[in-house]
Amino acid sequence: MSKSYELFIGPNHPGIPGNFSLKIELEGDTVISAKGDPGYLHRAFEKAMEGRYYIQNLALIPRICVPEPDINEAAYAMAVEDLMGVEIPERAKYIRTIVLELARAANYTFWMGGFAGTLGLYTLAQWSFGDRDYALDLFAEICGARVYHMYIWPGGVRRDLPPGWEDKLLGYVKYMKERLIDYDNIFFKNVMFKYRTKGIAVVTKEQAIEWGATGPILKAAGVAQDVRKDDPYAAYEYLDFEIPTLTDGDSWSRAMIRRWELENSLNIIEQAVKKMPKKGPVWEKMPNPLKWYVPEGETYAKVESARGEHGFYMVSDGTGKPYRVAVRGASHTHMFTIAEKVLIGQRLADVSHILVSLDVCPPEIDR
Amino acid sequence: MVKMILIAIVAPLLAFSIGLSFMMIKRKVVARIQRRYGPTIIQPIFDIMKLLLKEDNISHGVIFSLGPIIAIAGSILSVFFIPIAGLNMLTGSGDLIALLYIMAIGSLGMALGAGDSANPNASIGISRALTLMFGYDLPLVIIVISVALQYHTTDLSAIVAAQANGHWALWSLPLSAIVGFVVTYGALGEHPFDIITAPHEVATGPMVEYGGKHLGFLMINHAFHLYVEIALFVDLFLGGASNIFIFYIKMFAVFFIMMMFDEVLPRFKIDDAVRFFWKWPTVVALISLIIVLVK
Amino acid sequence: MNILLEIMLATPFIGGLLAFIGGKVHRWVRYAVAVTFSFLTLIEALVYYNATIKGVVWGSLFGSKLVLQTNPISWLFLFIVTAMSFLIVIFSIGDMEEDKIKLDSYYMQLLFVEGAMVGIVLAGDLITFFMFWEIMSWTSYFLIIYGGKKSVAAGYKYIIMSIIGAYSMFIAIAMLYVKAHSLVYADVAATLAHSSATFVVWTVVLLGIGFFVKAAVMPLHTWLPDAHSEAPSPVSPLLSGVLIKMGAYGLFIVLYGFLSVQLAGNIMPSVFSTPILLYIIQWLAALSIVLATFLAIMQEDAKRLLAYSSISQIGYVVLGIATGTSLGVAGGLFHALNHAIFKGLLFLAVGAVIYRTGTRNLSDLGGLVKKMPYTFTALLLGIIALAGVPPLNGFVSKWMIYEALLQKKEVFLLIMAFIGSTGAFLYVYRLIHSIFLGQLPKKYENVKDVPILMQFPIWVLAVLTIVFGIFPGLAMNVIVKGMKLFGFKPIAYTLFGFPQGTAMGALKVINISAVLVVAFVAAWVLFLILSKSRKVSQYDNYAAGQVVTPELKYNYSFGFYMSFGRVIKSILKLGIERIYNYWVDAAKVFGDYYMRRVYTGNLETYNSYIVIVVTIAAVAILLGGKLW
Amino acid sequence: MEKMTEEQVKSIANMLRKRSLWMIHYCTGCGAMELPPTMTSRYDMERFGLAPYVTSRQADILLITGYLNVKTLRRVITVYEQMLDPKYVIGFGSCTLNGGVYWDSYAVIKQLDRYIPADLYIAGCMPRPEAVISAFRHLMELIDSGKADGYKRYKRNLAYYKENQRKVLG
Amino acid sequence: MMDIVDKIKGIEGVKVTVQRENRIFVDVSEDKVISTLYNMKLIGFHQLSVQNVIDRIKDNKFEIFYVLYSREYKINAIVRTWIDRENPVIKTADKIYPSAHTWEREISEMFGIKVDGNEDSGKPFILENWKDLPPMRKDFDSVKYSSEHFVFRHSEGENE
Repeated sequence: MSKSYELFIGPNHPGIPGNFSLKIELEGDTVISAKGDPGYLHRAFEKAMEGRYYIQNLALIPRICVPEPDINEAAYAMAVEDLMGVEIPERAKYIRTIVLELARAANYTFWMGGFAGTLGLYTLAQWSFGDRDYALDLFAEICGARVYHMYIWPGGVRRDLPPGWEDKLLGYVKYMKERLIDYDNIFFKNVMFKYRTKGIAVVTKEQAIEWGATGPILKAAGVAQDVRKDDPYAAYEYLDFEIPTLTDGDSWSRAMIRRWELENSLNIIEQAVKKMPKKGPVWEKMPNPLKWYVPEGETYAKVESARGEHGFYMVSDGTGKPYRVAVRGASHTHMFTIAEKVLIGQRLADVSHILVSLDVCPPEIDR
Repeated sequence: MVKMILIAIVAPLLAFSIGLSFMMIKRKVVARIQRRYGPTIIQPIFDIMKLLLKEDNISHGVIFSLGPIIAIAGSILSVFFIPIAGLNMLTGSGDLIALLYIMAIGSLGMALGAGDSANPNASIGISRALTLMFGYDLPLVIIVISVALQYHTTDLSAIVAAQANGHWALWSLPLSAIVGFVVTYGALGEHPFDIITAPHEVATGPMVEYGGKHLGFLMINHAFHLYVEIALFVDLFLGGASNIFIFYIKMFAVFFIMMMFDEVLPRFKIDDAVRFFWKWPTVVALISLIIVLVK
Repeated sequence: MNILLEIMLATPFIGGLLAFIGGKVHRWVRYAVAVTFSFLTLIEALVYYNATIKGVVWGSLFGSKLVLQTNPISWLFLFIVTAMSFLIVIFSIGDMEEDKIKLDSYYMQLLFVEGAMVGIVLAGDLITFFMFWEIMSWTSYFLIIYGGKKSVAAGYKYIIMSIIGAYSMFIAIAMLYVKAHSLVYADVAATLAHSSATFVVWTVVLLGIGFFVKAAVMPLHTWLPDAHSEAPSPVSPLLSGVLIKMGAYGLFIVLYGFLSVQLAGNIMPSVFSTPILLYIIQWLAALSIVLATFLAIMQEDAKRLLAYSSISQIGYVVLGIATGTSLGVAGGLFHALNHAIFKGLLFLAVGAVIYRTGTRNLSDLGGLVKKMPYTFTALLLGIIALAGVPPLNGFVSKWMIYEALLQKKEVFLLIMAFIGSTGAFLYVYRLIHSIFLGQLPKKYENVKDVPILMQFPIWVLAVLTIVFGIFPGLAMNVIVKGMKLFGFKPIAYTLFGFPQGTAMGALKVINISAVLVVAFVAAWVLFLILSKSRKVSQYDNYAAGQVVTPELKYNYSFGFYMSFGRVIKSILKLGIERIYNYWVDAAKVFGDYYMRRVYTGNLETYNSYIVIVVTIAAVAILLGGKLW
Repeated sequence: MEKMTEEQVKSIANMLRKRSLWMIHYCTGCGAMELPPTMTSRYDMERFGLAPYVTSRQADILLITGYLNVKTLRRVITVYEQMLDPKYVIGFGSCTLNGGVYWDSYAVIKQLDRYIPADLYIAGCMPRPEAVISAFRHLMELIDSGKADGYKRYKRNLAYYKENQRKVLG
Repeated sequence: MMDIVDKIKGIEGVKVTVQRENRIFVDVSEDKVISTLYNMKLIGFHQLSVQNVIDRIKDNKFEIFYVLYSREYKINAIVRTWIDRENPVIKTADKIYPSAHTWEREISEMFGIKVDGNEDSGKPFILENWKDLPPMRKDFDSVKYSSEHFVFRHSEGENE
């Protein structure tokens, strides 16, 4: 007697965030096992990077993670700087902070829409995707591209901010803060939202630590771990911000953490713009690209992405090409160690919003 | 006789065009709520025509193809039992109680067709649809009984006639009217009750394997369905109408209010939806029923 | 003509004995005899269409005459009994295979049950009634235990409950005998009319318990789900379609043959202008409807699902009969006929599926529509009728019951009746979906439709669902005429429905079906004009981009309404069954020794028991009369 | 005369088709990132009658949003073959044209139109929403003039495509 | 910082190098790696950030590294070990760090390293129908593979 049946969530399914497949086995409407099936976005980044010069890899790395590419650039730049022993200029640090936070804010805005979409509220999805576009406009102004910026380089940033950009940025921050009130009214204060997400897919503090969760999952479980605080990079050590935490560890807490992180990012941008030195170099000069040899060594550089700790393990053998680059994406752990366990016992109706609340980003897993 | 045949042809067309106009307006209004420009107003016509004109169609079996046909036949049948603007086409052949079951023919056909598509997504969708129907049927039945007792008849045209000159059931049975409004949401599968087709959960549920002309038929059926549900509400609580324009205006008013709530609510889980229907709408409807009984 | 009544009563018994003897010669002799005699009984029954015959005395016992009679109401049930039995005998030939089960006395039992039920319906006094009632109980018990090991346990439950019911009836009959010294219906009625309210209530309640056990009205239903599901495929429709109707028939006789609404109204208070006794019966029926519906929704076994559905549907019959108004009682009686038709159809169709696949587990089946299209179509008609969707027969009778309740303003009962009907959508769809729709399991790829011998009865019943759906007047002819004899005001009806004034609204099923057909044809023509569709296999299916293979478990069937189950969890936990099971277990321990000896599984010995039991019953009546 | 009317019917059908193009909801690559903005309030492609739809049976356009690795290609072909005629394929981004930055990757195919027929390519990495919309407009023109016949080509040259697919998928 | 280094030095058979503030390399031999990881977790390194492999083809070795993190001390410790390139086998660490399970699946697929105790090792994970050398090994030539298996677009109108 076959009690269970199997369903594929993805790759061609709206309930999956990206090109990824989740095979779930259900009994009635309850999930009894979930197996992730990655590899639909596998492009062999790590292999490709071994075959390219450091300068060429700049074009490759943002494509590792699509919704928030700047973290890759930052981690890559930091790893190279670490190996070469380069200290970047003060202004570049602030610009990096601003860019990273802007990307984070854009990512959370995007996430919000996706999350509301899985719960059936398409209005917020429409609003927030539209609002995210204004952040992309700002990126387009500093580097010419909306999605893949290639702006943060080893040694600083590619070029100085265009004149008047800070004002536009502050305008965006102000606009987003106003919009956040609308978002709250339609979604975060919505009774139905609480009804659907409270107590769903709980990751307790102990579980989160044991399973190696980072980012919003850990914060929602009550642990204030954040690379920006613990191991400050860019200009975070000069800035004043708090790490929000909640204790429930359920889907609702994770959503609220992200909503507060969005507000946090906007505040950090405001501060950074205020504190940033108005003049100064933004790029420590690097060698000629073809003679750009990085000293032999191994290092691990990490940044805080919207999903958690994002790191590059870089090995150099003293030539112009990296010997080995290993990428650590937060989703890797979140999907296979956490989501597969958390989904068991949940309802089919909740599967897609749990996946989005854990913020699984497939390109980061597949690379 | 000629008049009968004429009515028999005109009534479904009229119902279809009213339903279609609601579909058109809805897409535009929803777009505006979502801060978008929205499609051209006649976009649903393009969609339906395109689907009907697909060169290739697939079928999983006879029942799969019959599903949408039975759905449309059932919907057309129920159109005849709803008096519109003084036309009482077949209201003498079946009353309100019969209508409740006639309206189920289409759902049953749809359910059979979707079941034959051999896809668990479709099966889950149907399971949800039937469960939801069970959910909203309880308050629906109670308000139907209250209206029938209020006017001492189950004949819809008599109910409409009794509400002439502004003596709407909305005024005499306000609580039932509110419940009826909520139930209409459930019956139409609007947010927050769009559990049946929820794309993120079951990939459009029953429609998962339907494409081409089958899907076109389902869209046509949706137009009829919109019409039937809202027209029933108007006939029960807003006193029907003496001519088609007033009838349309009343229907539009109901639909417009529905759209306003539609786009700001996430959807229920199916068992929560049933619990919801069996809690407040049922209690309120019962209070209204007891008031009628005592009166 | 009068002698025919006795011949008709004897026909099935004779047929049964002949079938038993003939079976020793050759099995085809057995089949021929069984078919011939059941057909003869049917023909004899048809002779009495709308006839009224009073008081054919065929013997006497303890100074009370033993009387046979018939009237249109009896005829209605006679028709149900004989027609269904005939069809079931035919189905049995196809279904019951010699090599699987010993069939020595199967047909004898079958025809004995038929004979017993004919006797019940034709009985004109309570002794005859009770005698045949007991024969029915015991012979049907033997039929149930044909279904294998599990069915023996189900049989225990059934027979224990039946004995309880029989004792209760027996006490009531004894009381009446002491009071009236004659148990002919007319005398009983006359006695009750001059008795005290307490006596009347006690009599009715005690008789009612016996009928309620048979009719499986909650809370006396617990034997039914086991017995109906474990019985062999052809026996289930007999039990569900016909046997439980005997309870309804008995109830009708007691309530309107012995009592009447006026009389009951005189001796007891009324609620919603209904005598309180009837009102309580209505509530029990309504509870049966709702709870059994909930339970049916949660079943994973096709026959159990149908068994619970039977409890729910018999609830409508009892609810209708207990309304006390012409429309309601007519609706209840009509529903008895309709239920026999569609439930018989459903059980036979499911039996056909079991015959081909060997399982009745819903989650093991699926996709059989491509393999068994005829059975599918018949079952589809059956579920539409059961769900009460126009234009099939279940709709009309339910409609009458609703309207009757609405007229009496019994709104809470009406709501419960409605809920049961909507819930029926859930379980009937579950039934058809899990068996015929969805993915076809690989092991059933070579399944064929059942042989003609099994399809014939199914299709006769399928046609009847349409006939009585579109022409309810056919049944109304009998029912209204019969109800006049019991003092009901005749209701106005036409061949196609009910005109304005009978109920709170009008009904004309022919118009509904005609428009439906026209609309269907119109939609179909449009469908055919458009470009043709290409048939694809069930594995060429949307699976989020992945490929569906036969190994993939891609069929949603188990726990079809699991989410709904969460909503009604608290209701299901009420656990009437648990209390019963406790008592049944206790009884089992107590009677185990005895049972082992008696129910050896050897049918030859069983046959003698029937006679013994009848004798014991007779002696008991004698003793009871003296002791009283 | 009869042929004439048939052609007229076809042109009317094409006119209707181009006004209602449903795009399958399948994010095959990173180009899917620019689709949400295109779909939603800022660029709102529903203006042109384009809407995302869920399953392969319902949709008309298959958008290959960027690089296709071999594992995805298998699914894409399944999805493409499940879609109903007429169906259109748009190659989105340079990766579908020639592999883009993944020219040396062992996992990514280099030319989309060897495996399924593409009606249109959008160059760039990644193309901006404006480019996407303009591509859709262009596709509409192609449909109107009857030039978007990828699905016919696929049927005509099925052996060619199947051979190529077999070589890669093994 | 230094007290934690001392603590780690207390584990049997480790060689500790401090690279810079908050980065420590802990080198152990192949057979000690699981016990070292266990002790590291006891010390407070609760999180495995990444586990992966470097193909040191010149030394004919695979270098396996585990990046650990301790929130308490805010230190990243990198445990490294070396195994032979021929018939490479490692022991699983997923009993100590559950997230190692997935990393090991990836390692076993991309480098062809067998992981003892991990039931998913050797099963296809990211790749499908892969018949060549494990692709992340240095001796696997990606350019050659892709030019053999895929057709590049050279000029216009080459289709059909």
